[in-house]
Amino acid sequence: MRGRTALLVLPGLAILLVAFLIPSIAMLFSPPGISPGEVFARLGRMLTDPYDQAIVVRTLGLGLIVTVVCIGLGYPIAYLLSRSTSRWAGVLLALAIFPLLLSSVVRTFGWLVVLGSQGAIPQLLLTLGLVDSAPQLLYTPLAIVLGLTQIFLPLAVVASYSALAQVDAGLDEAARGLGANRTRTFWSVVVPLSGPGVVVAATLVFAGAVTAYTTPYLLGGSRQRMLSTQLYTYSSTTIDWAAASATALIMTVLVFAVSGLSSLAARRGATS
Amino acid sequence: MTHAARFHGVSQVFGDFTAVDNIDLDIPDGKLTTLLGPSGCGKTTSLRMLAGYLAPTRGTISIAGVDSTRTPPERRNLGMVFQSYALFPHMSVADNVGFGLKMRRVPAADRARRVTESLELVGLAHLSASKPKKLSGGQQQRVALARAIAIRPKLLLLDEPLSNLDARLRIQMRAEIRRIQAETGLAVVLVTHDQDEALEMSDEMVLMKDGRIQQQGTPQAVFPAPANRFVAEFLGYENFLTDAGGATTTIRPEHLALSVSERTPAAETGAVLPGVVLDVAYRGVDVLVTVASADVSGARVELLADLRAESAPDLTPGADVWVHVPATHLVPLAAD
Amino acid sequence: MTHAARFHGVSQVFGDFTAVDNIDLDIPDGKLTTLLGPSGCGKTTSLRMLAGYLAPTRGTISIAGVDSTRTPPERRNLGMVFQSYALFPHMSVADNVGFGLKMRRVPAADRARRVTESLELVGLAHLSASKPKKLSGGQQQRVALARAIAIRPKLLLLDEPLSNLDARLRIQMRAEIRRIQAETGLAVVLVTHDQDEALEMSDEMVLMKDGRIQQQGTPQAVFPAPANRFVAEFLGYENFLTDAGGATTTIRPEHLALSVSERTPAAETGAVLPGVVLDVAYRGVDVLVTVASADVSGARVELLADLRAESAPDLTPGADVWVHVPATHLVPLAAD
Amino acid sequence: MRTRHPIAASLAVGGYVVMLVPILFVVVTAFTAGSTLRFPPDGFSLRWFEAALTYEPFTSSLLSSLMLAAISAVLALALGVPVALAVHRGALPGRSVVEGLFLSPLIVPELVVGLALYQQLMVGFGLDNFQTLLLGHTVLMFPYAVRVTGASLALIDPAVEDAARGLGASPGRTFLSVTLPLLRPGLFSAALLSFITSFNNVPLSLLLQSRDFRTLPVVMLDYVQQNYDPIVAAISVLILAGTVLVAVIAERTVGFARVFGGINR
Amino acid sequence: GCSGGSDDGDADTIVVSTFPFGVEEFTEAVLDPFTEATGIEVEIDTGSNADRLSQLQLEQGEGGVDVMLISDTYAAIADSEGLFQEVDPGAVPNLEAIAPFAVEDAYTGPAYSYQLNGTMYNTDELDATEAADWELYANDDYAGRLALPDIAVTAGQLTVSGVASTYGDGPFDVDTAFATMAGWAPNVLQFYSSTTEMTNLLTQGEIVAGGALNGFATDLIAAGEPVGWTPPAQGRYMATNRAMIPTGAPNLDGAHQFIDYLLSAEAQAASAALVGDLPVNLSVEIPAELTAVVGDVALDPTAAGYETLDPNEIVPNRNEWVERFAREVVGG
Ligand SMILES: Nc1ncnc2c1ncn2[C@@H]1O[C@H](COP(=O)(O)OP(=O)(O)OP(=O)(O)O)[C@@H](O)[C@H]1O
Ligand SMILES: Nc1ncnc2c1ncn2[C@@H]1O[C@H](COP(=O)(O)OP(=O)(O)OP(=O)(O)O)[C@@H](O)[C@H]1O
Ligand SMILES: [Mg+2]
Ligand SMILES: [Mg+2]
Repeated sequence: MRGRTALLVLPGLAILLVAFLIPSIAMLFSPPGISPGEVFARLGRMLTDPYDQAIVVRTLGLGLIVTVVCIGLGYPIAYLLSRSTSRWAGVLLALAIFPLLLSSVVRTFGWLVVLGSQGAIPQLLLTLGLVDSAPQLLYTPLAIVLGLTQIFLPLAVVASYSALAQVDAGLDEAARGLGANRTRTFWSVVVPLSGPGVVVAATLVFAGAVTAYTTPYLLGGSRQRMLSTQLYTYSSTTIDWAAASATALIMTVLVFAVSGLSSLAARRGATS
Repeated sequence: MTHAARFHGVSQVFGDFTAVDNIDLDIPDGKLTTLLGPSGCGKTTSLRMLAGYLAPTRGTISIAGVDSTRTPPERRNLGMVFQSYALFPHMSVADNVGFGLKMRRVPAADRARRVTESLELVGLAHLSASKPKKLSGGQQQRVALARAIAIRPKLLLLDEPLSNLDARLRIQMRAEIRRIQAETGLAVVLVTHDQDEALEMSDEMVLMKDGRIQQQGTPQAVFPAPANRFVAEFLGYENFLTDAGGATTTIRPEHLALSVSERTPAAETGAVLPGVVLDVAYRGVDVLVTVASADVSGARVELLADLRAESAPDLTPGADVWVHVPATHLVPLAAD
Repeated sequence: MTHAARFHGVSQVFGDFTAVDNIDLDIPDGKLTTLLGPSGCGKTTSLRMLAGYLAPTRGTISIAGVDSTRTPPERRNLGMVFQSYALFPHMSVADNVGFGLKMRRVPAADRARRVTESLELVGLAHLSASKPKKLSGGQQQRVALARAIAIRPKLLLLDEPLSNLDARLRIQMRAEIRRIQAETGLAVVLVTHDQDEALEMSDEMVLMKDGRIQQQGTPQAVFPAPANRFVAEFLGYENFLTDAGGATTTIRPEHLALSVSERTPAAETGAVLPGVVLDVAYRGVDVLVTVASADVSGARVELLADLRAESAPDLTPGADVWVHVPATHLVPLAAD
Repeated sequence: MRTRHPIAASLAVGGYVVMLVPILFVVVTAFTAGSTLRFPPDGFSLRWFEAALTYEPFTSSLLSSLMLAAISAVLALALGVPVALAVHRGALPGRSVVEGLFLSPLIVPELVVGLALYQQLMVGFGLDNFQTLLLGHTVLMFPYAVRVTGASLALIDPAVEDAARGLGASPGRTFLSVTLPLLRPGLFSAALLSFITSFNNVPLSLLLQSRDFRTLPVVMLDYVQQNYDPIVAAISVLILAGTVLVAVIAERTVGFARVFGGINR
Repeated sequence: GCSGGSDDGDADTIVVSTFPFGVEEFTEAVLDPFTEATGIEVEIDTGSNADRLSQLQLEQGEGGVDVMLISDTYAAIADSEGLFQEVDPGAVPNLEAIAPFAVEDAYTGPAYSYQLNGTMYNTDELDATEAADWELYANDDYAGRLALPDIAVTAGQLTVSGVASTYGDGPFDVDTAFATMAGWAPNVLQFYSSTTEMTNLLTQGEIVAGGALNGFATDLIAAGEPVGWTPPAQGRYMATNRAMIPTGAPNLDGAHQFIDYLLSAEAQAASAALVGDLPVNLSVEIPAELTAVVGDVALDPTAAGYETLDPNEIVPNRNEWVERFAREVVGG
């Protein structure tokens, strides 16, 4: 039986190899007209350049912040929806999914209207007298975090929900009966049991946030450069494939490292 | 008498089905109360309302004299063994048992000691590091028991806590529950389907049927005097006879005697009915004999006699026998 | 005798723990075999190997004479009631019960009829449209039983199938299982912790301890002659005495008699030992009396007597009594 | 919805605000009578909706996108769920390596993947655009199909699968009749995420367009590069409305939460 | 760049690769009349400059495209890699009819249209003179309400060169340009890389002015928005869109016929009217909508002081300039 279950991987793996892994690896290490040596040389230069280092740090930092915010907001939504018996739960779930359908370019306009100096938030703050002049929100890290949160929060909700929906509510009850209030029940029973789902959700969000281009560019502006905007510049403006590959390699390693660490941590947490 | 808990006119309606129907129930303090009744009669539902998992559709529940109908479970200080155990699959046996203590912020050292104590009590100290998935059914059930006991609650709710244990272990566990109860003076509500268990352990028995309470009292009061046919049947009164006045009376199989001639054994006050043996079932120390007979009203009845194997006459199906029905053990029944 | 199934030197090792230890076991065809033993002794593990869910670490299992060690569960044509029920939560009760029939491509009309039949048998026809989550514990257990029975398998494996049912329902279900077995001639393996159930239902009993088989035989053979102290204790022999020759003998509580004077009741062949009453427990129709005494070798023993309530002398703790030990019921034991 | 989780509820409300408020502004602007995307809108009219519906590139690429998303989501699940099964139910050697591999399409920047697929599949193997897009999108969805369903699968009690086998179901039947229905929340999530990922995808699809087969997001992107008028808001609102419609129908017929709901419903 | 379904080598068909927007108008203005005139069917293939260049690189000039309409910078990059072939002047008589700047030797193919760099501004807040002055960007009164193109977009390089020639020694004195622009940067809300993003900021009232190509102002001005466009007072540069023939073009003859038609007065007039492209055939009448934006400049841009940039200066330095722009002007 063991041999046979392993066979289930084969069709998917074959497609993955042919339609993704082999072409991508070839492209990453040896883009058109460029040798792997040049890619690595460029990679070396990037990793030692303070300007590029700052971009890596910013990308990692914003990626992590967005992930934390998305899980921090999305998991409670998923939890409440998965435990609710209300008819509204279905509607709310659908509402959490709609935003995914809006093209990111269009969404950005919404943020312009909310965050721009003439927009809703600065004007509201002015009206309330909380600030003297409209604060600069657009083209700041905050704008990127908000924009990326909007894009990836639905993903966090949906991915967490699918795990939470499978956690037996009877165990919540058992914990409550043993004196755990809702909060502690949540942390000691619900969270660990849905942990693998949360790790998946976090990985999806982090990978998405690190590789997203449009939102960080349009909301973060030219000053908040991230790896993805750099990659875009290299591949679409300067057509500098060595730099593009080097940037893509850094992004790939970053996401792999973070997702690997998080699932390791989760596994450690589950077995301790 | 103080009450550990009290149901006042409590009902639980699921959709259009009434699982618990307007019950008033007092759980005496410091006593062990058993809840008995057929499968689906509302025992678990009642416990779940008492524990706070299910809000009553109607009525109120007070705990220790305070209306607690809306109190969340974690503030009721109850221990509960769920019929389905509900062990935490991601925690070791020890962590399961220690969970309630942790919630009560018992210091780690104390906690470890009490966990070990509770696990020793159920004979599972050697499995404290295992995950519940790896335990046998009975072992899981005992972990659930240890988990509920470890917190030393004011009120312990046990939903068939011993159903998957063998007789010896059951007897041992019953004794432990009784001992803990005596030592700590807590109140216990025990759901069981085992009459012996109920009779042996209860201070108070509550019999339920279709969501309603049929009878409540000490075993000594209830057992010899079932209030109605349902209770009688449930307690193992197998024989129902209509007396000369048309009222129904009942008698336990153990109280019937059989003889091949009418005279022996010495006739007591009561009826002696002729009959034909239908079935003889060997059960170790005793023998169950089913006899087709007719009661004093002339109606055909099937009677079941439970005889000690060594003193039973040698009977085979088809044999004619006399059934002796001692008047002292005949119990008159109210209509259902 | 044909065999429905046979274990040859089967072991199951989990990590470094041997749950089933080199057992040889024959399951006779057309009979009901019970598997008894303390919690965690390997009963469920044995059933799971027989059903094909767990490959034996060592040994082979043959079914109907064919080595089936590597046959997947779905090709063994077995019905199984899991200790944890394992009902399909997403299907209605009827769909759960009909599942096996569907897999066997029984036409829909036939299937509906057999589902209804099976559900009627367990008294749940009225709940056929419910989801398992909404059922009480005992109802779920009965659905599991109906599901296993509905497919009319060649071999029916029941892992504590009645543990959550009340006495009346249990008796009824036992009768149904026996009836089905008699009608269809299938073989049944029943795990139970209930001695009465085992004695009443079994054609063959298998006693296990720590993954090993201790004794196997008909109830009539095993019950009066337990092979060792473990079996004796397990079957409710509470009293162990060392005889003059230093060998251990045992006797059931029901076979002890008590008298306040040595003479009455009329002494039979056997010992009459003086003792002091330690405890008297009321149990409905009988009374359990614990007596501190000394056996013929002079060793201090605690004896338990189970007396019919009406014929028991009036005793209180501290009273002096004579314990009558009839030689005919004394069972010599092999060393463990 | 009444809740006894004040903290979780506040976080949830915050989440919904972040998700929905910017969209509300966009929705409102689509009804402008003016010719620029501006808030507050200049008057009210439906002209941009009419324009969106009659702009042929939008309508034809919408159909293409829907088709591509649907087919590739089905393909991804058909290939990915067996992988999740092998990872969580079988004794697969190198389990975490396999999981990592199937996560990687999400990690390698899509621009690079698009270029790689163009080079290898279209130029190299001579596949046409649609085939390449289909393969690319399918692969892009693998992370959802494998990991999201996997997280769900890990929580399903294997005993019920045993029970099905014991009742005569082959592993395949067991999967179809027991595992799959129980996996519904995971499958549904994965399908939804996959579908949407494909439906919104730009970077991977950019290079793989052809004159016959173009996807909506790329067409929209092309459009806004020249002209950022309310027509793009209008088409977005139309898509949202379509989704609401589907959701309402799902809710009315089967119940959205039921389709999506797990063992506790 | 798609090979699927294209009838390579078919004498009656050509594949034209063009920009992804305004395709319907372009078809009506040029493609359909061309087919009518020559009997040659046109299949079109669209994509951004960068995407199509990437595709061309990956296909090494093959891929079935006969004519590629592409911006000058990208045309020059591809030229530098030898991906285009020389357009045969003998086969394109209309080369004679177009402005001299459109037939520079630096490219293998002619320009068929051009775009002017300038400043787009809010007419309620600024007048044309203020907007034309580069010092606008140094004016603190408008701090945070100005936008400039990133060097990555077409207008970006033109702006850098405009600043370089105004404040330094000629269009390629990027050191001066970068230093000057870095001084402006605190006033600049966004160095945009999508012009519609900038127009959005403008119409939403977030900015008062921003550097932009003339083409993006046409619709806004026609719609009556309070928006104007003006050439800079100094440092006027323009970009061209060019018609190039890939080395692997299957239908060379058709390609030449198409380019010839594209440069004809008829096609130039139609695309000015329908697409809004400024004609390189200067004899063509300029539609009112375009003159409303650019005034008389379009009659003869060279005479108005507009120059093109030498690709041989740009292509080798572009990557470095892009990097430097990000670091020195935009800041990290
Ligand atoms: N997967 C497993 N891993 C490790 N140990 C296991 C596993 N499954 C069972 N065991 C151990 O094997 C022993 C036998 O278990 P089994 O379930 O067969 O007991 P059982 O006889 O059915 O007991 P019960 O009457 O309590 O159900 C137990 O001690 C149990 O802890
Ligand atoms: N959530 C529910 N929805 C609908 N009906 C329910 C629900 N929970 C329980 N019931 C029904 O209510 C009745 C009482 O259930 P309960 O679990 O209290 O029975 P019980 O007395 O504990 O039985 P058992 O001895 O079989 O465990 C049963 O008929 C059951 O089917
Ligand atoms: Mg119950
Ligand atoms: Mg078991």
